[in-house]
Amino acid sequence: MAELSIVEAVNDALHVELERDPSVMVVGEDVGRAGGVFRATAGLRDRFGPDRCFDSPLAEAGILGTAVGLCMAGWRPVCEMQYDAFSYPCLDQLITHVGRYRWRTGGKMQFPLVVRMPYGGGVRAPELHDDSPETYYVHTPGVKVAIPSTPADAKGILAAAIRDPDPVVVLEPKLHYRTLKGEVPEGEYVVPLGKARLVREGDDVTLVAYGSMVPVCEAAADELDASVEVLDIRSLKPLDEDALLASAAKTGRVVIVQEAPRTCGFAAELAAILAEKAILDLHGPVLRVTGYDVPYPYWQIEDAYMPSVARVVDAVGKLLEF
Amino acid sequence: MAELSIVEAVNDALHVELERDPSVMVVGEDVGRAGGVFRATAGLRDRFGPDRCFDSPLAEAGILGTAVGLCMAGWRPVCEMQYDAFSYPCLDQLITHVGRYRWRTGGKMQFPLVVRMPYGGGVRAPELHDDSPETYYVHTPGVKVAIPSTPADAKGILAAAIRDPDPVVVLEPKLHYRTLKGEVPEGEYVVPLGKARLVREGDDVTLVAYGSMVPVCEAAADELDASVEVLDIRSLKPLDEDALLASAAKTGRVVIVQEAPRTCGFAAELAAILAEKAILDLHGPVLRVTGYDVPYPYWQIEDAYMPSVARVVDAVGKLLEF
Amino acid sequence: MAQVLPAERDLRRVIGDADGVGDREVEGLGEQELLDLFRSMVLLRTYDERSVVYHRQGRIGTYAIFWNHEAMQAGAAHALEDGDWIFPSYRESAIGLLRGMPPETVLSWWRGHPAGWWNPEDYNLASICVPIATHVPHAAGLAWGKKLKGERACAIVFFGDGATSEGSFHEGANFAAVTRAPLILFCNNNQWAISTPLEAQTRAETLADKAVGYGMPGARVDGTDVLAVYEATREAVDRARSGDGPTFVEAVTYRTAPHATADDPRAYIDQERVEEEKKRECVGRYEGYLRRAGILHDELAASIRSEAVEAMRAGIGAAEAEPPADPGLLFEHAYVDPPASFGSDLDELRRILGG
Amino acid sequence: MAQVLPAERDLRRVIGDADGVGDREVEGLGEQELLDLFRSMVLLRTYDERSVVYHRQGRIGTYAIFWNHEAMQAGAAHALEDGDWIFPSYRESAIGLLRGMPPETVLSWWRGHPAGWWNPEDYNLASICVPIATHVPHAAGLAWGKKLKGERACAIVFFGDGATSEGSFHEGANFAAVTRAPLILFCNNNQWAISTPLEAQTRAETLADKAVGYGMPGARVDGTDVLAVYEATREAVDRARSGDGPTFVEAVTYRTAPHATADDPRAYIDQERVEEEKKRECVGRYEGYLRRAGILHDELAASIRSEAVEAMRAGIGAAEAEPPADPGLLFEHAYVDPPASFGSDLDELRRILGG
Ligand SMILES: Cc1ncc(C[n+]2csc(CCOP(=O)(O)OP(=O)(O)O)c2C)c(N)n1
Ligand SMILES: Cc1ncc(C[n+]2csc(CCOP(=O)(O)OP(=O)(O)O)c2C)c(N)n1
Ligand SMILES: [Mg+2]
Ligand SMILES: [Mg+2]
Repeated sequence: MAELSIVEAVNDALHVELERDPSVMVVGEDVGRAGGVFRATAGLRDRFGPDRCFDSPLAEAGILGTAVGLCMAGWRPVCEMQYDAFSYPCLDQLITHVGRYRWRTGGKMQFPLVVRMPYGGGVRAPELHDDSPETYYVHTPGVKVAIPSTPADAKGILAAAIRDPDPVVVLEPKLHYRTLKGEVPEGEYVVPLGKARLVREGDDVTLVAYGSMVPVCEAAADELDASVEVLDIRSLKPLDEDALLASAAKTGRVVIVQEAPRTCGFAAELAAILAEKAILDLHGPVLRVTGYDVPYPYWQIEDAYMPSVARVVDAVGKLLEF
Repeated sequence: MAELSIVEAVNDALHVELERDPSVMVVGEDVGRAGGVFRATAGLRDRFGPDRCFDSPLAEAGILGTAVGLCMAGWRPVCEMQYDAFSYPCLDQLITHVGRYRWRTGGKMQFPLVVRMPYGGGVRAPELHDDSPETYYVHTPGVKVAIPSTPADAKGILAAAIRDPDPVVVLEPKLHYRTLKGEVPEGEYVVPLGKARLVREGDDVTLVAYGSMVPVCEAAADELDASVEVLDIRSLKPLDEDALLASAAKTGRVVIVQEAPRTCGFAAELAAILAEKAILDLHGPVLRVTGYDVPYPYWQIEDAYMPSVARVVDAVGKLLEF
Repeated sequence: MAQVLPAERDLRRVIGDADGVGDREVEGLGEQELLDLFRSMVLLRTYDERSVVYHRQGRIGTYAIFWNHEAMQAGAAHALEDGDWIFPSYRESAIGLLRGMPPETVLSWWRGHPAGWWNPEDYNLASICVPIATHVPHAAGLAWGKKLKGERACAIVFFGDGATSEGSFHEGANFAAVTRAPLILFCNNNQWAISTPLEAQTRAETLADKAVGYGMPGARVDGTDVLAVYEATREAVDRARSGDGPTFVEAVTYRTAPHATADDPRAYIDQERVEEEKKRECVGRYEGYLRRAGILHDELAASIRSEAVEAMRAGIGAAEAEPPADPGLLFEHAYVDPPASFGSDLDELRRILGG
Repeated sequence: MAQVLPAERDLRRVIGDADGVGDREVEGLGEQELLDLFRSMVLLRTYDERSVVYHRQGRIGTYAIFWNHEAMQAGAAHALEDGDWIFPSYRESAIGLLRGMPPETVLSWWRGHPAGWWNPEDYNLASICVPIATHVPHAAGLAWGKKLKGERACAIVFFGDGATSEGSFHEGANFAAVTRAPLILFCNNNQWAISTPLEAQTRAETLADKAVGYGMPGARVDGTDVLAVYEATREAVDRARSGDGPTFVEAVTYRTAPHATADDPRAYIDQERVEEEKKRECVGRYEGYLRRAGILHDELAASIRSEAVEAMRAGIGAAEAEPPADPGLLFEHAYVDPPASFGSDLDELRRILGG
């Protein structure tokens, strides 16, 4: 096993999957000649040629719309959106077509495309390089959504997404793209969608998160005196409801951490599931620690926006005292 | 007071507001010559001229993007999206600009625009004429969202939206556009955003809904033996949290009804708020009756998709037995 | 300042007219092909006229009328091989009939019944695109993807004059140009987008002018002249197949019917103009051409018409004989591999519907 | 097939060159104006060069370099009146300096500090647009809105070659054309979109060709020739102001610097070409022109340069002297009339930050 960063793990997955299946191709802005602005696609153009690692025109709706047609021609396009907020122009194609086209053919055609993008804040970037857009994706019927938090999952989940017969959106935590390193299995490696990852076991309280908020929860768990369970959702749709409910049943106290703005974020969905299915297990309220319902701010104050270890610790404290 | 349908009430509000404020203008596809495909804008072009009721090119992102510039020139544009699903091309402008531009000017400029559209299913229409897209809007920072359910609210809320200094998205229940009639005050009439409407009082259980699901809840309440409270949220953002919590405290049992797909729908947000702030008041789980996480279906089976009176009654039954 | 050569502004025509222009012949179209083309037009015309009746009778839902658009659809479709892909908008809902799709499929679509949804691969025909212009990138992607695989197929995408205002049209056209995709961008310029006239949609002198900005050829053709449409499309197909990339074809017609059954155009369209245009409607024009050429006579025309009427009668019968759709279908087609929640949702729904 | 007249393909030039083309004069530009233009270019050049240094020193964040784009920005800005609106992309981040904005504002923007956010009405300058092309419809809307109010103002929107591929560009351009908005669509064609060369972005022979599809005039100009840019923009402004609607201006330059400080172009740009282009960089070319015309001499040039350096020194000082931003700002500017939850969110945040 090699020690890789998240972005290296993504790059590794792409190499392995393009090698394995000649119908996999990468499409996006600057993915070819430059190897991606984060170098997630570095080396692909040299190895697989400019057709299978295609520098597209600057048009996100065009990228995703073209990908729908590529699927119809038998390709499995992996589309890169350069940044989270620059994926918004593709929402129309995603909602009106990507999520519906299979249904529209009476289930006869498959649309095995992947949309992957770096997401999230904390990187000291100008505005619109910092969004956590998962709600827009996870609310959309017909697509699946996954957000890995470790290098190994970044590789395995992307591979699963590429092999999946349905459209999958993968958000990659750019804050940890290069800084978070870990062991990553070499060669083919798949982490199935729909399974949460129990990061650490505990009895008093469960911290639920995904992507860049998992390390925050781990740090909070380190700081806390209590016995803290940390659950990495990692696959938002399909969701591992069993893992969520099992942990809630065990600890009876749940704090959900999400970087996106609060209203209708994925933490709301998780809390709603708990309110419906775990109400008798709960020893206290389900708390959410989230980004605020405001535009992602100027980077000089972005740390105050991002859910911090202190905010998570505070929420757990409240819950334990409840 | 006149007895008007919802679409007539919308039309009335537009007439009154364009008359009152010369900076209000209407922009959209077919709003002028045809008076709108639902005739919501009928008569405006004749009365106020083609500049203040403008037949735009067929380009939703262009409509909303242009509206941002119109605001900067001192106008208050009221943009019509012809149908719910045809608003998706404008999401990019909404998320990247409409919700952020005021923030971006350090709060110096205002963007008092309105986006209004018919929404929802049940109208026996081809696909993409039936969506309930409120999550995409309500999750977006910097905008407000309202969904009236009665003719009077359709008028008063639209008037409030037009007068509001912030951008407001108003979804109008097209299923009841013409069929639901009610008394509507004449002349200037404003229903402030941020206030829920208590439709009927009850003690055993609360049904929470907005828009086209309010009549479903009322019918369910009629059918049920229990004492049912019905709360019409009507303003999703800002939300009247107090009204929600007060009703939950009173009945201890809450069923939330939403037409949109379940995952990350607004019902999830309401349930999450209850799970956080009303946990000690609840006598049972918070139940959601929602559309399914599937593409809105062929209309021959749309009635099976839409939350029905039977499904609401069933949920209440479960809750009362809990 | 960039300008389009005026010589290119004229609409290509093959069929002569009362104004003294003579009939021309189109290379490669023998008597059999000419009659096939007529058969296609009559089938489409019959489909359209019957559908308006069926709608009035409450047997189908809202319907987008394509009367006087048949020449564009038939002319373009005949210029393709069976392996070529067609991307229709709602205006070309019945174009599948020209690929052997039974009328009941299309009628079922307008009836909101799942029997109206087909496998695109069965006819090399994409699903009907309801949102304007969003299928243009699909067609570009398919055409490019086929080319990348070394296949012979090209694609055609149909859209309206209004569609050219959408960003999706622009992005799709540019993608096709950049990838030199074998694509025909076929613009049905019927001069109206619901109630919005062409002059409120664009300031371009012609819609074909838009081709310039993508570096692709643009052609203008009389959209009520099926042979001109055929010829221009075939040239574009040849170009696509020989690796020269996409072509924009602007076919000009006039929408003489309401936008759809729900629309009342009296508020915005000049009815005199409509009556004028109806006189040169495309099926009649072509019928005149064939009769002048001695290819068509009363008896043959009548039998082609009654064949089409018979097909429609059978089609609506078959559509109405479809068993009611099962609510279980709600959960069946969204995913190959659906989330677990679908199972319990369906169980609950069945319990409630059963009760 | 529509085509652009070849005569329109040449780049307009005013400044002569080593290749034997002579200098021209531009009507209406006296010595004072010519020197003002130089001052603007030097200010922008100095801003840019100092910013790259500040970035390396960690005093500002990621920065989008505009070296060799100064002629486009200064030339176009000088063709406007103060009441006209400018819609910049990140590439024109410092264009406000030409409207009296202090350098510390722009530096603060790149420092991610709220002091970098201004009131557009103070300078008739929209906020910096980070997402590509989405500000084109804003500019169209503003220009149209001003016209509707009977005001004199026109607007200019700056975007890159890559931006022409986006649907937003297309929709904005078409809206402007249809409304005959007084707008100049100013395309900075620096031939690269990060690593994507122009020929992978479009098959159009020139970007100005895109104007044809919108029925607006398109002009091509040497983007390193500030006087040509000025002249072409002024013509477009005159046209806008006299009610003739928008103009597309394609100004051609070459991006000799990385896309931004985070970018390493060695992988994709031919460095020899870059060195070649640097030799004709725009500030030097204009300086040569002024010196040949006897308007500029060493002493004046030096004083203009040191003025600019001084402004930057003061600017970075002021930016760094800004007090740290208060987290309370998170909640302050999103709404005129914020939801009640903001209050409790802020209280909680302050409690936690304070602890
Ligand atoms: C994205 C989108 N916006 C709006 C609509 C509503 N709509 C349906 S047809 C139509 C007009 C289309 O005009 P045109 O492109 O000229 O095609 P035609 O109907 O004339 O064939 C509109 C606005 C839609 N279907 N999709
Ligand atoms: C919608 C959107 N997609 C992607 C990006 C990322 N991005 C930033 S600059 C750039 C290239 C822009 O090229 P061009 O339009 O030629 O302008 P230039 O940078 O050369 O001035 C890209 C792709 C973005 N900012 N916005
Ligand atoms: Mg049309
Ligand atoms: Mg560029």
